[in-house]
Amino acid sequence: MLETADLLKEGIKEELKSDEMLLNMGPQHPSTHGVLRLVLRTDGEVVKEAVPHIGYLHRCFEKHAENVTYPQVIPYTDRMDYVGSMNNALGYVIAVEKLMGIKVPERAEYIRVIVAELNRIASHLLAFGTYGLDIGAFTPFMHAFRDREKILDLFEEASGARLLYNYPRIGGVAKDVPPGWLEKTRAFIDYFKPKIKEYNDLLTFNKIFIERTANVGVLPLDLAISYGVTGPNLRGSGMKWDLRRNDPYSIYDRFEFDIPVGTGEMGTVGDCWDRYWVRIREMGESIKIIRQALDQIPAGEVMAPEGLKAIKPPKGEVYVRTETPRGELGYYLISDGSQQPYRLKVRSPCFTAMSVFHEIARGGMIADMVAIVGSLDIVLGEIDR
Amino acid sequence: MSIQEILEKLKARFEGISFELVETKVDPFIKVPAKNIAEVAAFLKEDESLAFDSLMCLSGVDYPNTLVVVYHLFSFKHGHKLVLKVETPRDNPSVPTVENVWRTANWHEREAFDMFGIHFENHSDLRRILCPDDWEGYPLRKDYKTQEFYHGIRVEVAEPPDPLYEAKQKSKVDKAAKPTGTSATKAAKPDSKATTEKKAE
Amino acid sequence: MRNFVDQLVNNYEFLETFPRPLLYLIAMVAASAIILGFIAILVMFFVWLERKVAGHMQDRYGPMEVGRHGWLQSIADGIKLFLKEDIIPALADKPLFVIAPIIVFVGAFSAFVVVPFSENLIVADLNIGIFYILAVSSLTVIGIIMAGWSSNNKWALYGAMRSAAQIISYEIPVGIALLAAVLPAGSLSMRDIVLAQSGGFWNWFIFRNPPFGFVACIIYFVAALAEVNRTPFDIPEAESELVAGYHTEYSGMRFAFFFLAEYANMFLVGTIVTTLFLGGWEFPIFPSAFAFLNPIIFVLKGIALVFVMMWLRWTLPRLRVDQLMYVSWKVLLPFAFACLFGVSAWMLLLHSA
Amino acid sequence: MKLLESTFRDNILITRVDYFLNWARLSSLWPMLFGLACCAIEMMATGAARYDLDRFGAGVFRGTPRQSDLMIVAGTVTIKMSSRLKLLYEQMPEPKYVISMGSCATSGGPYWQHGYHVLKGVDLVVPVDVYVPGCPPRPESLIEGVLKLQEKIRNERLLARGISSVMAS
Repeated sequence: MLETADLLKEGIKEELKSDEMLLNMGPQHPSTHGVLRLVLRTDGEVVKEAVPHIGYLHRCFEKHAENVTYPQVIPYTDRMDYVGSMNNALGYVIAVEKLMGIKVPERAEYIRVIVAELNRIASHLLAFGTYGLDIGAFTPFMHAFRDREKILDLFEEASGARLLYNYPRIGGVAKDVPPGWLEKTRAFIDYFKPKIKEYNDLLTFNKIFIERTANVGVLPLDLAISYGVTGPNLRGSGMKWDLRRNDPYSIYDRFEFDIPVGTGEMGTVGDCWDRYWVRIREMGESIKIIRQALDQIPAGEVMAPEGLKAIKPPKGEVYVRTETPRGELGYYLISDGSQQPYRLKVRSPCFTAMSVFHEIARGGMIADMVAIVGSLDIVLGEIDR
Repeated sequence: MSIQEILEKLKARFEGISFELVETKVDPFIKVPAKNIAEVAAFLKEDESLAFDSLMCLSGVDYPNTLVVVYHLFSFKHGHKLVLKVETPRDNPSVPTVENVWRTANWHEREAFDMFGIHFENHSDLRRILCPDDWEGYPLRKDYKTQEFYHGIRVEVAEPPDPLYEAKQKSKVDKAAKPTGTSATKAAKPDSKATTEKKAE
Repeated sequence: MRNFVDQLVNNYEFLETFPRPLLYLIAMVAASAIILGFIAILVMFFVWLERKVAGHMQDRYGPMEVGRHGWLQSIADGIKLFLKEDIIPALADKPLFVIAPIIVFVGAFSAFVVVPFSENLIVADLNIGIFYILAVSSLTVIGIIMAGWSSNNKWALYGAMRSAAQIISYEIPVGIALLAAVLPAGSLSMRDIVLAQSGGFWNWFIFRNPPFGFVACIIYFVAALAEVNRTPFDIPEAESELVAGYHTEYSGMRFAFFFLAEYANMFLVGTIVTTLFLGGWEFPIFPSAFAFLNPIIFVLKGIALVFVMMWLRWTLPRLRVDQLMYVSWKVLLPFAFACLFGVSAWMLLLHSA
Repeated sequence: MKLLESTFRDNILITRVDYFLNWARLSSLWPMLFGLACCAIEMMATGAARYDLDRFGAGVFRGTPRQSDLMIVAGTVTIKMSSRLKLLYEQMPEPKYVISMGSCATSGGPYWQHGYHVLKGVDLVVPVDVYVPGCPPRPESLIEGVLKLQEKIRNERLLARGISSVMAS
C-alpha cells in the first residue's frame, strides 16, 4: 500500500513538471500473464520508461524446500512454472541424482524425455495462444488449448494429474506409463504435426500480426547475454544455444534435432516475432525428439533402487541447469547430509527475462508493452517463486 | 579451462588477495574475500582466456556463522564454468555489487538483499524485490520468524500448525553448526506429523 | 411521415377532429418506438449471434444452457445488467458520466430513422439522408470522449483519446467512399439511392463503374469497421491493452447502453453498405417478383454484413494506434480519392458517349 | 402484521418475479479475468474449447471489475496481492460472488505451513460463496463450482425477503 501511495505522490509531481503520465499496469490486468505489475511513464501513447514490479506471487518456494524432505520438494517445483511442470521437476531430480550419484534406468530416461518434450509443446502452445490473445486475436488461443488438452490427456494417463504432475522422481519416474500410452503419444504427434501449419496460417504469417510484432522489442544479443536471458528468448536474438545440445543432460545427446534461431526474417534479429517464431519451430523439433525417443525406448525398470529408499544425499553442493520451455532453469542445491535440503536456490529463466524488460520496452507504445511481455513468455510463478 | 588453471591466473593477477580453492564432490569452488569480488569479477569477464560473459546464478546462503554469496559463472565463448563464494558476517553483511559486470546481477542481488538482508555496496537500486517494501525481516535466514500481521492482514495462521515448529527451527540451526545433532530433528518428526494430521482433521 | 398521416386523415374522417401537429407527433413517436424496439431486438440477437459465431469458430458451442442453444442468453444478460448496482466513481465528473452512455445510445439508434427497410418502410426520407447518418453517428464519438474523460480513469482516458483520433481520421475516407455511391445516384436521399440501383444485382453500385464501385464499397466497409470500433480496429476498448477502454468504469445499465450501441452501430454499417452498394431492399434477380420480401431481404443483407464483421473479429489480431492512422491516411484515403475520381471519369465517359 | 407477512411471503407473483430475476442473474455470471497462479491455467482451460464455460453463459471474461459479477480467485493469494484483491472486490458492483478456486485460495494449500508470504485463505480478505477444492481443480470441478453458485443464486429471495422485512418493521 505504501508503495502505491508513494507512486501516486510521485505521479502527481511528475505531471506538474511535464505532460508525462504514470500508468499502473497490473497486477490485475488482462495481459500481464498473471500478477505482474508494470509502472509505465508515458508520453501520450509512447512509453518512456517501464519498470516491472514483481513479487505478487511470491510463494516462498525456497523456504519450503528447506523445510520438507527431498522427494517432497518435487510438487513445489511443479508449482513454480506451472505450465512446464515436467521440465521443472526434471531439473530438480537431476540435481539430486547428481549429488547422490544415482544411475537412472534407461526406460525412465526415455519416459522423462518424452514427457518433458510433450510438456514443452504444451507450454509453447500456451505461449502461442496467449500471445495471440495479447495481440488481439482470440481464436488462436482456443485452437491452441484444444490441442493442448490432448497432451494433458496423455499426462493424465501417465501421472494422474492434468497440470502439476509430480511425475519425475528421484531415481526415475513415479510409475511406468500405462499400456498403449506410447502408441497414443505417437498418434498425437502424427495429429499435431499438420496443426503447426494451421497455426502459422492463422496467426504467424498474418500481416497485422507481423506488423505488430516485427521490429518491436528488439533484444540485441550482447544485452541478452549480459542480462542472462536464456532459452527461446536468447535464441530469438540469434544465438544457437540450447542446453539440450550444448550442455546435454539426461539422454538428450542421443537425439537429432535442430536449434531454431531468430534470423530477423520479418524485421530485426531479436524482435518479438523472432522470439515467437522460435517457439513455433521448437514445437516441430520437440516432435522430432519424441518420435526418436518412441522408436528407441527400451523395456525395463523405471526406478533406480536408491530412489526407493530414504533420500539422503551426502554433504555437498551442486548446480544443475536444464533447458525448460522458458530457458535455462538452474537448481543450486546444498545438502548438509540430512533428509532436507539445506538450501535450494532456483535460477529462474523468467526472472532474468523479466529483468531485461525495461531495456527493450523503452520507447515503445502501450500496445507494444503487451506484445513484449507476451513474447518473453513469462510465468509469474517462476519469477516470484 | 580447469579450475586449477583459473585459480593460477587469478593468483597471478591479484597478488595481494588470498584465494582459497575448496574441492567438493561435485562442484569445486573458489573463495574470494568479500571486498575484492567486484574487481575479480571484472577481471574474469574481461580476460580473453577466461571470458566469463554470463552470470548464471547468484545466490545467498545462510550458514550458521556467516552469510555467503555464491556466483555461478559460465563462459559462452569457452564453455567452462566457475563457482565463486564470498563470505560476509551475519550481523552486518555487505558485499560489493557486480552489477556493472553482469547486468543480470541487478535483480539477483536485489533478491539476495530481500531474502537475506545482504547489502550490496554501490548497487544502483537496492530495494526489496519479492516481498513488499515494508516487510519485516529476511525470510530465508534460518532464524527468520514470520511477522504476525502485515497492515492488518494476518500473515501467520492463528496458532502455528506445528507446536514443535520453533524447536525444530532452532535445532536445525544447531544441527547445521554441528552435523551430529540430527537426532533431535528425527525424534521430533513423527510427533509433529501426528499433531499436524490431528489438526487437519 | 407527414404524407402518411395526411393519407390516413383523408381515409378516416374522425381523425379530422384532432389537431394535425398532434397526429404528426403521435405518428413519429410510434414509428420511432417501432424502430427502436425492432433494432433493440435485433441487437439482442446480434449479441447472441456473436457468441455463437465465436464459439463455432473456436471449436466450441457458445451459450447452450440458457434456453435452447442459449437463445435467451442476451435477455438474461440484459436483465442482469439492469439489476446490477449502478456505480459512479467518487472522483468522476458526475453529469458527464451519466449522460455519456445516453449520447452514445442516441447516436447509434437515431441514425436508423433514415434507413430504408423498403421503398415505403422508412421513418423519414430526408433528402440529405447520408449527411444525416454521418452527422448523427459521429455523436457516438462525443459520447465516448465524454465517458473516457469523466471516468477519471487513465485507461478510460486512453480509450477516449484513441477513439477521438480514430474517428476523426476515418470519417474522411468514409465520406469520400460514400460519394462514390452518391455520384451515380445523383441524390443524397437513401431511398433514391436504392431506387437508382433497381433492376437486378448488376445494377448495384458495387458492380457499377468497375472497379471503383467495388473498391469504394471495401473502403467504406473497412473504414466503418474502424468507426464502430470493431477488430481489427478496436483499439479504444482493446481488452488486452486498455482493460476495457473508455467504458472501464461503467457498470450495469450504463455499460449495457455502450454494449447495445456497439451492436446497433454494426447493424447500421451493415444497412448503409446494403443501401449504398448492395441494392438495398432488392432481391438480386427478378426484384419485382419478390417485392413482398423487400424488408426481410434488407435485414438479411444487413445481418450478413454483420456476420462478416464478426468473422473478421474472431480471425484477425488488432492494429496498433500508429498503424491504424497509417491505414487511414496513407492507404484508405488515397484509394478513396482515386475511386471518386474514377467514378466521375466513368460517368463523364458514359454521358459524353 | 403477522397475517400480512404470511400472505405476502409466498405470494405467487413475488416468487415468480424472484425466480425470474434469479434466473437472469445465474444465467449471466460474467467472471473477472483474474488469474493468479496455476489455477488460472485451469481457469483458462475451463473457458477454452473443450470445457467451454460459455455454455452456461459464464464465458464473458471481463477485464474490469466494474462489469463482472463473479470473481474466480484462481491461485495463491500472497500478502502483497491481498490488498489489491480486496480493492478489486470492492470495485465490483452488487450483487457479486466469489469462487475460491483451489486449495491455495481456500486455505493457503501447500503453502500453508511455511508460506510466510502467502495469505492463508482468501476468506480472510473477501467473503467467499463457493470453495472449489483441488490443486489445481480440474475444469470440471470449476464448472461444478459455477453450477453450485447458480444453485445458490437460484434460492436467493430478493423481493420476498425485502417485503417480509418491510412487513416486519
